[in-house]
Amino acid sequence: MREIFTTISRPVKGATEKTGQWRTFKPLLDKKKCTRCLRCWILCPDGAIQRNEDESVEINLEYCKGCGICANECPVKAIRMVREE
Amino acid sequence: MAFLLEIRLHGRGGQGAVTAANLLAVAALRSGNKDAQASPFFGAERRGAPVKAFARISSEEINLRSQIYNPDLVIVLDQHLLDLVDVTEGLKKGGTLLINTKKRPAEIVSYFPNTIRVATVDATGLALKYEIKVGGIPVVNTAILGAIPKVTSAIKIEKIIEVIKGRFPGESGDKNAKAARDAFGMTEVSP
Amino acid sequence: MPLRDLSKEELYLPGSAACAGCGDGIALRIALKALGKDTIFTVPACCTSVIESSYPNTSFGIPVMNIAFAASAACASGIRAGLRRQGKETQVVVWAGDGATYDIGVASLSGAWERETDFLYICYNNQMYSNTGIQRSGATPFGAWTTTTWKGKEESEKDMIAIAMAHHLPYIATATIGYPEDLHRKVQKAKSIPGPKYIEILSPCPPGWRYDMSKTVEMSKLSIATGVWALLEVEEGNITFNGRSKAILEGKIKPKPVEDWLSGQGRFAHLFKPKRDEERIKKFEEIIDQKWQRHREGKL
Amino acid sequence: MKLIMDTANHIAGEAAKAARAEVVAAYPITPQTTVVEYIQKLISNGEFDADFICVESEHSAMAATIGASATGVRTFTATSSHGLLYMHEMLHWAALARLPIVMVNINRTIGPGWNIWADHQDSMAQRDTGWLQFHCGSNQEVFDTVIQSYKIAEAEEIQLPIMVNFDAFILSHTSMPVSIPDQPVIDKFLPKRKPVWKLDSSDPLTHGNIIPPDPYLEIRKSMQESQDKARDLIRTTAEEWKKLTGFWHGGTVEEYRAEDADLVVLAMGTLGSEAKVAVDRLRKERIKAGVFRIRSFRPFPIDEIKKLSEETKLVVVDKALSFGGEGVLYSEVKSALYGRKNEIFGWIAGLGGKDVSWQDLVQMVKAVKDGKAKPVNWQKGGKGAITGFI
Repeated sequence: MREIFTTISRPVKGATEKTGQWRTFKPLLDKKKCTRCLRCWILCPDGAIQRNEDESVEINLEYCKGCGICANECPVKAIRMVREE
Repeated sequence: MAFLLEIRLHGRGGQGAVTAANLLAVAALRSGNKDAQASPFFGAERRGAPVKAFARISSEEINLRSQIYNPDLVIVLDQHLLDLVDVTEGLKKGGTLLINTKKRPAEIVSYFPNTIRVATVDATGLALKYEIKVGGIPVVNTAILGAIPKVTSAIKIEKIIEVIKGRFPGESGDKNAKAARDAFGMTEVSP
Repeated sequence: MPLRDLSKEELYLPGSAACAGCGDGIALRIALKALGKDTIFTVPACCTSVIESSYPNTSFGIPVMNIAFAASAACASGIRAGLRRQGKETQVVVWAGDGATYDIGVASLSGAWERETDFLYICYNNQMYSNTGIQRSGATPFGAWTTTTWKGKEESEKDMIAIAMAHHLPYIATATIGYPEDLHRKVQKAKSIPGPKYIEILSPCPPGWRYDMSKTVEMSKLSIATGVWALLEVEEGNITFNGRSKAILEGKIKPKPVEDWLSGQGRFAHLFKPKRDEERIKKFEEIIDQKWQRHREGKL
Repeated sequence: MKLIMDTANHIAGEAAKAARAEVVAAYPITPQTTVVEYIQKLISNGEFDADFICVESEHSAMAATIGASATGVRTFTATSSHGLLYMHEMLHWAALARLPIVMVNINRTIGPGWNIWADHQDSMAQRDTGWLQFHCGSNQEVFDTVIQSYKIAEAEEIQLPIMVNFDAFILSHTSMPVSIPDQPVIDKFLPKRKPVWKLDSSDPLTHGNIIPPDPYLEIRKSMQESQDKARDLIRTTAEEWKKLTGFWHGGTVEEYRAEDADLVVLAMGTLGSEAKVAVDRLRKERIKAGVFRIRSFRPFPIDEIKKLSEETKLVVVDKALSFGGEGVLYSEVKSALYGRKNEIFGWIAGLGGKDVSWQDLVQMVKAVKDGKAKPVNWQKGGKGAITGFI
C-alpha cells in the first residue's frame, strides 16, 4: 500500500499525545488504604489505571488526564487529588 | 443496400405489446438480420390504457437511439384503438398497417389514405379458440406475431414459432405457436 | 460478574482525544471488555469519531469504520453481509451518539432493524450534540439548556426504547456507566444473541451537562437513584427492570428527589437561578413520575 | 458465448452476476427498478450467488455497499436520478475510502416536475465526487463496461469506485442483442478482488478518523493521480477485453469517422451513438463530419481531444447544464483545448428526455458549417425530432 492512500490509522497508546500533560490535579494513591476493589480501574475514562497481577492498581501518569473520577469513586478514599507541581 | 424496418405497435396495457415487440426483434435476429431493437413507449404504463411499443430491424448495426416517428409498419393489437389513437401517424407512404380485426382489408382500407397497405387478422378469435387468456382477457400478441411474416420478408414464420415456443414452454407454447401459425395462414393483405 | 473477572485487555487505549472525565470513554472501555477483539465498530459522526484521535493514529485496538452521520446502521448491514460472505462471525457493532441515533440516523437504524441485520447497535446517550458544541437533540430532556435551547428545551425527549420495541428486537437494554458490572453483563448478553440488538448507555458529559469532571460516575448513578434513567431489559417484548431501578419500581426504595439531579448540572441552572422556576421543576418531576407510573403498569 | 436479447437494465444485472459481485445493496427508483428486480430474481433462482441487502434509501444503499466493500468483497449497486442525488454524500465517502465499488446509474433527469426520462443532470452533479464515470451507448457496451469497470476500479493503482451510466428507457428498457462470454472467460479476465485494505478483526485499523490538513491534501492528490493513471488503464483494459471477446467500445473515447473530419460532434451516451447516423448522412452530402463519443467523462479524455486538429470545428451536445455557466461537457471540452484555435459550439439538448434525433444533429452540424451557430445554442421546437435550432 502506498504511504498516503486513504485515511487508515493504526492503534497506538497515546494516539493523541501523552495526555498526562493535560492535568492540573493529579491523583495520589494510598496503597495501604486500597482494598483492590478495582472500581477506579474500571471507571477511569482513559484506561490510565493499571491493574497488576495481584489486583493492586497503579496510576499511569503518562496518560491520566486528571479528571478525578477515581478519587471521587474510591469507596475507601484511597485516592486524593493534589495540585501538579 | 442497407435494410432498416421501423415498427410501431399499438395495444392496451396488459395485452402484451411490449412482449410482442421483444419477440419479433428476437425472431428478426434469428431470421438473419444483423441487428434489432425493441422498446416500450418511454413512460408509465397503466393496465387497459393505450400503450405503444417500438422495434427496429436492420441488416446493419443499428446506431439509432431516437424514437420512431416514421414507421414502415404499424401493428394494432386491438381494433377499438382506431377510435382512440391516430395509428397511422407518421406511417410512411407505402407502409403497412396490420390490424387485429374480424374485418377484411377492403373494409378497413377506406378509413385510411390510399397510400398505405392494410393487413388484417382475427387474432382475438384465435386467442379465444386456443384459450390464450390472462385474467379472463384474450391475449392476442402471439397470434398477431404470426401475421408479421405475411407483411415483411425480413421475418420468417418458423423463427416466430421458435421464439414463441422458447418464451412460453410446454403446453402454453404449443397453443401460442398454433395461434401464430393459424394467423400466418389467415392474414389477408390489401393489394 | 465481579470486576476482577473482567478482561484486562484494553481495546480502547490510553492517550485518546476524549475530554477529561468523558462518560463515553468509560462506556467504551467496559463494552469493549465484554465484546473482545473479534469486533468491528462502525462509528458515525459523534464524539467517538473525535475520541479515536487523529490520523495516522487511533486509540482503538479493533477495526473501526467511520461513516457519515446518517449511515452507520446501513453500513453495518453491509459489513455484516461482507463478513458473512467470508464465513466470519465477527461482532458488528455500531457505536453512535444520540444525535446519530435519535435524529439523523433513525431511518437507517429502523431499516437495519427491520431487515434483521445481525448486529449490536449501542447508543451512548449524552442527551445532546456534544461533539458539535452542545446543541439540542431528540434525546435532550425537557428544560435543559443547550446552544439551540437557550431558555431550556420546551419538549421532552423521544422514547427510543419504544421505537426499538416497535421493531420486535430480540434484545433491548438500557445501562449507564455508573454500574459497570450491569453494563458489562448486558453487552455480553447482547453478544450471545443473534439478530439486531439495541443497548442505550446513559453517558454523562461534563462540558455539556456542566458539572465538575470528577462527577461523571456520580451523575450517572444519580440518574438512576432519582429515577431520571431506568435500568431495564426487553426480551421477547417483556420489560424487566434491574438493579436500583427494579427496587424503585417495586417500591423497595424511594427515589431521590429529581431536583438533586437537576441542581447538580449547570444546564438546568436557569431553573434555580436567579429565581426558582417552580413550574418547570414541577413539570420535570411530573414527566418522571408519569414515566414510573407507566413502568408500574408494565409499559415504557 | 451466448447471445441474448434483453434490456440494458437486465444486462446490467447479468454483468453483476458475471462479475461475481458478492454483495448487492439497492433501493428501487424508476427507471432503475428492473435492475433490482432482475438481480433479486437471479439470486432467488440460485443463478447468482450474492447477498442482497434491501435498504430503506439510496443513502443507505451506498452506505451498505461501502460497508460490504470495506470487508474486501466485490459489490454492486444501481440507482438513478433523485436516488443518485440522495447518495451524494456517500459517493464522496466511497471514493475517499478508495473502495472499488461499481454502480450502474440510469441517467434520468431531476424534478420538479416529476420526469422519468433521460438526461445527464443527475450524474453531472456527481462530477466532483472522485468516482470514475463512464457512459454507454448500447446494451452490449453496458455489459462490457460493467465487467471492465471492476478490473479498472480494483487495479492497485486505481482503487476508486466507478459509475457506469446509461440513458433512461433509451437503453434501460430497450432490448438489444448482447453477447455474453462464457463464465471461464470472464473469470480469467476478472479474478477475485484483492483488497488493498479491509476491515478484519485480525488487523485492527481505524478508517476515516480525523485527519489534519496536510495528509488530507496528500490523499486527495493521490486520488487525482489515480484518476490520471486510469486513462491508460481504461484503454488497455478495453484492448484486453477485445482480445478475449472481440468487443471494442473505444477506451475513453469512441472515434467515428473523425480522422479527416472538419466538424466533430462530441456527445455522451446514446446521443453519441445517434450522432454516427447523422455523420453518415452528412458524409453522403460531402460534409466531412465525425464523432467523438466521450465514454469516460471522469477521467476526462483531455489528451484524446487534444489530438484533434486545430482546424476542426467542434459541436458539443450536452444533456446537462451547469446553471449560470454553460453545458458541462462544453465547458470540459473548452478547458481541454485551452490555448488552441479550435472553434467550439455548444448545444443544450435532450433535457428531461426531449428526443434528439440524427436529423437534429445534422441540423446542428450544418448550422456550424454555415456560420449560423452561436457559441451556445438551445434545442428548440415542438414535438420530438427534427426541430429548429437557430
